Amino acid sequence: MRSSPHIVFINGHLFVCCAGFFVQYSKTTKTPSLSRRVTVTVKQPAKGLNIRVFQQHTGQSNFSLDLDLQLPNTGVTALFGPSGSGKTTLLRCIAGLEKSVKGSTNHISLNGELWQSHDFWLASHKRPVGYVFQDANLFPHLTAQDNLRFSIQRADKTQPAIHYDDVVELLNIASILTQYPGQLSGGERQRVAMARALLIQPKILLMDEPLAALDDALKQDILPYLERLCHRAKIPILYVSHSLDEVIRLADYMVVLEKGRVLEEGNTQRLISTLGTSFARYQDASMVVSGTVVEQNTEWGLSWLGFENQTIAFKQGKEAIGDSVRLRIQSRDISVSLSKHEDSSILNRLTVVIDDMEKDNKDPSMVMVRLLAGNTPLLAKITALSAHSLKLEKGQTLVAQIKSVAVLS
Amino acid sequence: MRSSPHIVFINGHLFVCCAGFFVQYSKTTKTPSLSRRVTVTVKQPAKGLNIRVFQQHTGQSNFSLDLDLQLPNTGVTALFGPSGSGKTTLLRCIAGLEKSVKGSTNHISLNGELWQSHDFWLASHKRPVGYVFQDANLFPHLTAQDNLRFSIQRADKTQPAIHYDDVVELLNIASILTQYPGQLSGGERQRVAMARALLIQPKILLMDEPLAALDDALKQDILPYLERLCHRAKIPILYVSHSLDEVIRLADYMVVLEKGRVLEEGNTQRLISTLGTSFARYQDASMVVSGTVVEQNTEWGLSWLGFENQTIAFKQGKEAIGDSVRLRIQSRDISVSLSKHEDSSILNRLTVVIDDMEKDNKDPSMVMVRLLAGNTPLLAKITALSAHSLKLEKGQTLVAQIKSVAVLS
Amino acid sequence: SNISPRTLNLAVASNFIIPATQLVEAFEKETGHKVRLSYGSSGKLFAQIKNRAPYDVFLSADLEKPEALIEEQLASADSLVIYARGQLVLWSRQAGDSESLKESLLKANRIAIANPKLAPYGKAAEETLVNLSVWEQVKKKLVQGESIGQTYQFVFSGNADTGLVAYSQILARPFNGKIVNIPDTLHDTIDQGGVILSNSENIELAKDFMAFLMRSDTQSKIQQFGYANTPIKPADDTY
Amino acid sequence: MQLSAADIEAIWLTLKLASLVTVLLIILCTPIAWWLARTQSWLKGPINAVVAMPLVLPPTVLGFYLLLFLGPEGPMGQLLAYFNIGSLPFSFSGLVVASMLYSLPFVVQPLQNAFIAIGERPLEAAATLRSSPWNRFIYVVLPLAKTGYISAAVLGFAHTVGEFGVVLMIGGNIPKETKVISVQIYDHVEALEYGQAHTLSLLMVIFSFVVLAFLYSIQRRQKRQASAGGLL
Amino acid sequence: MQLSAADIEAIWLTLKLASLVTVLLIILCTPIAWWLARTQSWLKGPINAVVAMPLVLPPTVLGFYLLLFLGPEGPMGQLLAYFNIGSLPFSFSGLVVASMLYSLPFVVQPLQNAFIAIGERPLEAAATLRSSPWNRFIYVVLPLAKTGYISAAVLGFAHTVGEFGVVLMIGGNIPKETKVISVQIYDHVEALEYGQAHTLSLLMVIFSFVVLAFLYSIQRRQKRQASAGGLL
Ligand SMILES: Nc1ncnc2c1ncn2[C@@H]1O[C@H](COP(=O)(O)OP(=O)(O)OP(=O)(O)O)[C@@H](O)[C@H]1O
Ligand SMILES: Nc1ncnc2c1ncn2[C@@H]1O[C@H](COP(=O)(O)OP(=O)(O)OP(=O)(O)O)[C@@H](O)[C@H]1O
Ligand code: MOO
Ligand SMILES: [Mg+2]
Ligand SMILES: [Mg+2]
Repeated sequence: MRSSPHIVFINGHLFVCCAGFFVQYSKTTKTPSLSRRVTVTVKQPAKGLNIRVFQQHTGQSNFSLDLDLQLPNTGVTALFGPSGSGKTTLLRCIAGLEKSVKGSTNHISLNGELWQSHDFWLASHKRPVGYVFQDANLFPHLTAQDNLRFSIQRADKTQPAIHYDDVVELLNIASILTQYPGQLSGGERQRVAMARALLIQPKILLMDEPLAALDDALKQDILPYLERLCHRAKIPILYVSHSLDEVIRLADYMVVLEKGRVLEEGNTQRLISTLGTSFARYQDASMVVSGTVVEQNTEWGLSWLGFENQTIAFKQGKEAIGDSVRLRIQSRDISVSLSKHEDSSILNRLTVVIDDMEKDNKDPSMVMVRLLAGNTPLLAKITALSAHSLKLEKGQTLVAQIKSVAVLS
Repeated sequence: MRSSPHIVFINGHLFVCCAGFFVQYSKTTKTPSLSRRVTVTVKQPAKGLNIRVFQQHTGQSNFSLDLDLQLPNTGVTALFGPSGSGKTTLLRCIAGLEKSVKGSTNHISLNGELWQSHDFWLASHKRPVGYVFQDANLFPHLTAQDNLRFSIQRADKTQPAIHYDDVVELLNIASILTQYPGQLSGGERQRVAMARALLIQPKILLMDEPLAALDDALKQDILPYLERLCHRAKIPILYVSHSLDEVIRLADYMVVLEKGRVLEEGNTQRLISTLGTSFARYQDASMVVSGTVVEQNTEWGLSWLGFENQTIAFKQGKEAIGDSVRLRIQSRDISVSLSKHEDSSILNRLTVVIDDMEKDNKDPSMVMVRLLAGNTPLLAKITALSAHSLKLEKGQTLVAQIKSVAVLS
Repeated sequence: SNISPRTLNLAVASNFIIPATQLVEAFEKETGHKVRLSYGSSGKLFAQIKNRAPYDVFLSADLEKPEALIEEQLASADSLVIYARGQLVLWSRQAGDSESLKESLLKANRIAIANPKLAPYGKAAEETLVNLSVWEQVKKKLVQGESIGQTYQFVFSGNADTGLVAYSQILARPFNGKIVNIPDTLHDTIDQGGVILSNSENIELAKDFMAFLMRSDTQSKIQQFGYANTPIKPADDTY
Repeated sequence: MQLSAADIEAIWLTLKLASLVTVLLIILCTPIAWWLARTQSWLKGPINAVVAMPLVLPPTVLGFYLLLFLGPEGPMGQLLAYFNIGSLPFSFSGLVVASMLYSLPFVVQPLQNAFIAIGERPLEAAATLRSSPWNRFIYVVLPLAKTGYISAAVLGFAHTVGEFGVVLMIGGNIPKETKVISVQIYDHVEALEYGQAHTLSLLMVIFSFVVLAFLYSIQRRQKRQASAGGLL
Repeated sequence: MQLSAADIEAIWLTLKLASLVTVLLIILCTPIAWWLARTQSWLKGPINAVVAMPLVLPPTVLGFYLLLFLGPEGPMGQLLAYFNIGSLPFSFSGLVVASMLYSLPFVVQPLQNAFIAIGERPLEAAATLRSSPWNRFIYVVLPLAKTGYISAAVLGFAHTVGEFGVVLMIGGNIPKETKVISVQIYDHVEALEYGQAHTLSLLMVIFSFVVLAFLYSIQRRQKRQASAGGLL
């Protein structure tokens, strides 16, 4: 893969957040990238979250977690993988809730601060994590309010970046604060748990499917807040999710686990855009286009993103002209045509070149077409029949019609 | 609303399932329908699940559940609503897990069999329900296997429609059967809980967000099975879900709760297609097109559905020519153009007439356009700018371009 | 006396509780000193004394235990006195007037005695039954109290219709039924011995108390509580 | 170490008494503890206190009152006589009744706490799986309350073995009938037969240790499962 | 109902003893019970059995051995003498030690079961909220084990109040020092002063009833919350 501008840009974006080099080591994809590649040894913990664990549960289970990860120290890192793949176990290791297996050369450090090595163990309560448990795990003897108070009283007062009122309002829990956990609904419990984890003012947030019990509307409210919060507070988030949509939306970096091993790992965009990765099984591959806002029209509620001499219209938000914006475009939303059709309701018609085409193994009726708009890659999922009848081939110039677009940040 | 053919068709479909009249009473939408409308009184329990409950929790909470529902006795009925709206409480009432509030005229019956009235109470264990709890709620002292065995030993042997091996295979739990619940991951627990509820051979299945903890791929496997299972066993399912997608996919009938009251209720299609309903807040409105398979092409992996003299291509499945099929088409997947473009990758181009247009209150950049392909309504979500520049207006004939299509059954 | 008041610690066998409290009151009035009374079964008190319980004087229910203490040099030999001699009676709750002792015993449904192993009254009761040649007949009807106090309770509560109890007990409370005196000839005397303990820090006061105890006016008071005449000193040949 | 025939009789009697009392108490206390664990009634506090009452009186005194209560002139004694049931004092049955009364709180308490700890959730799951209240109790409550039952059995058994004041009073120290080992040891001590007392005590301690260590090893195995399979 | 000065002294002494013993036992048994609840060590079974040992010996006999052990010729007595610590038998301190030993199992058991019932989950939540092990114990374990603590306190208190054999043996029935109310009642009964015995017994029963009913009403309030706020 070339060191194409969009990657530069994404990394550039990451550089800004990190205020330092983003150390990245991808075992599986082996893609060189602009970021300084460091082969990390145990003795030399790098910036970000360094994890090397080997973990086995006692008892029947023949599951073992065995991985070596260097995760960015900013933004959201998604942990993705099927049920039982070890996501929760990994979070527990990081939080110091799983005991080390004897003789293992486990190593965990955050920003050079050692938490765990073969001869060192920082107790759970000394690790500055905020942990949202998969099952909320509120204190049953305390009301929701007192659960939060428990956290506030023990919070790191030196960096109070997260404010009580904000959190309560955002998570919409003001009316249930007097209730005991047993009197709360599943989603209410999860929201209180999230508030509790935030109010400890953590240096890293570990979230185990915090939104799974919430409805879409609430998710839509909470997700952007979480993003902003962590961005502002400069705390990285490790986010377990089953929803690829959520992952794409939230995560800059992602790790795919399967049976306790890392299946893929890397920048979310790059991972998802790589044809033939494990994501073939998930419907909605998508790509990110980065650029600056070049035009706005308040009457129609639209903004236009300019990138590589083309523009894409998207729903106007808070961005202003000149702002950098990232847009997510799902492969299912892109259709191609040989000519531009002015009489269609599809506003976005980009001139693109076919970079690659691949059949979907699982679904022979579809092909994934990799398009380049300048240097920006896009993925289009179209029927094999269309690809055939339009006689698509590599290098061909086409019009990509983009129906809808999601703004990422 | 006219008693348009598609409604007839859908109701027809329901008639087939019910082997009787589908009694339906919609408080909020007040849409007359072809189905016989019955104003149900307490003394006269109808076919299907009849519920009238008033329920208050003891203690601080000022939440109360107050509703009167007549639900179909076949197919999937979705309970939809924001966190804390009373979905779990309703399921618990049906299962007999919540005590009646004194003096209330509660009434619950299934297919004429009385479960609860002001002077009668059928104990929980005598109600033939299968209950999947929101938090799995496995017996902690039993292995996964023994949890299932607990259920099998108490199952209704007169209608053993659900087979152990099928369930275990489908839910992919064979490898974890020897483990205790405390040794299972969140998703594994939920799957065992589902198996347990199925193996009791229930007459109605109550499922409280059973798939929330599962990844997409697993959901894709489990959902169709559930559908088929319940269809075959002729047991109705009451299904709590936060995901509109899941609801649309699964549910024939849906009930939207808010703050313990029924906000909307009715046939899923009709509810969702009604412009301006509470679904404005949810992104993905969609419609169903029913018809028969008229053509198949195995080379391209496509089938064509014929309805009202038009065809729609969709991914080939197990259906054969002549089969009745329902397709779901999301509003975001439909674009409109003034003419047919043969050089586009979009295969489906239907001739339609604009029936109605409505601005989206929440998103002024978009309009929802209601199209009629013959008598079949479709929803297209397009930018207001496009609607303006194409000078769309009611009654106009257009081409609806449909990018992708999901097969429902 | 002008000496500052001191406290004398008395260890007293349970059966002597009633007289002890009254005697002590008199002694305190007379001397201006204080007396602290500790009760217990003789066996318990013995075990405690062996482990240096802070008692000055031990008033046992028998003679063996004081003698054993002397042997182990835990008590002074020359202080040994028999301060009281117990009297055994038959208490029958529903006996007719004319019945003899033997008849009453044979007619009884249940006979309460003190445990012969533990209490001297029990031992005396056993000897009586043997000497009356009814032992074999009544053996099955016996219930044993740990102390003479418990024996009394068995009869008092009506659970035993007959019992061999202390005469002092009969005098202490109003009672139902009939009392028959058991002649001394049917059993060994129930001699209750007292000693001054070696590790006493109040030897002088203890001696004063022993003298007081054996004074004839005190002794006659003791008799009023239901005890028999006692010799001033045990016979020298007891050891 | 020579045991007299009387000693052996006493041992045998003690085992019989303690086992019987433990079994009966477990059966009797289960509904009491269950009621106490679940009820919302205001009677709960008072009844809980009543259950603990036998504890606060010295055993011999309790025995005395029991004698009065069960005796031919006592209310219970007259009731029993009315129904022609043999009198309880000075009989093995009397010992059983008295021991049960005295050990009651030690059995009720652990059971009650165990029942409380189970909570409603597993019972609800069982109810939706066609498990009747009785069936739920057998297959869900009992296994989940295993730790509590073991505690209850241990405390009840041990306490009955060592119990003595009440037994002495109500039993009347009749060989083969009511002379249990605790009374036997007591007699040895009181009679200054310290050697025999030591022997018997040692035997009793060793025996009890073995019994209890066995009971606890069951509990330990159970605990491992419970912690692993802890309520979600 | 007239109470003698001696009765009042005994009552006072009993309250002092029972309260002190209960408090000390709760403190002492907390780490023991915690260890027993959490350890995986093979020592667990045996130590659990050892804790219950004081139960199986008749109280007087236990007192007798304590007397031997703590007495001037006993190992502990000699040790104490070596360090110039006053001897324990026949003193209030001795009573405290003996009562603690005898009531130990009644305090350890409920605590241990309560700790087991808490499980790991709330502790894990607290650990991720910067709560140190000690802090967790205070703010999470203690409140969650409240029911267990109340049971422990009730059993410990009541048992110490009624406890008698050990006290009589080790205490020596010395007024104001070791003559507690149970001994006093016993003395009244032995002295055939049944009227006084009845009065004192009644008083004791009423008083204990009030104390226990109060303790349980706390437990009841607590229970309501717990059941409502039960672990998810
Ligand atoms: N305490 C335990 N003892 C034994 N095996 C365990 C234990 N906890 C988890 N496991 C096993 O380890 C594996 C990984 O579990 P983990 O909870 O990390 O999965 P997960 O990725 O979080 O899954 P999910 O998405 O379903 O929550 C599972 O197969 C599970 O059965
Ligand atoms: N035991 C209880 N006591 C008091 N209030 C309760 C109790 N259980 C639930 N509630 C309240 O009742 C309301 C409805 O709860 P319910 O669990 O039915 O919601 P839900 O729709 O299932 O929500 P979710 O999607 O978050 O699971 C909530 O506001 C909750 O706080
Ligand atoms: O006071 Mo005694 O030694 O029981 O007769
Ligand atoms: Mg998990
Ligand atoms: Mg719910």
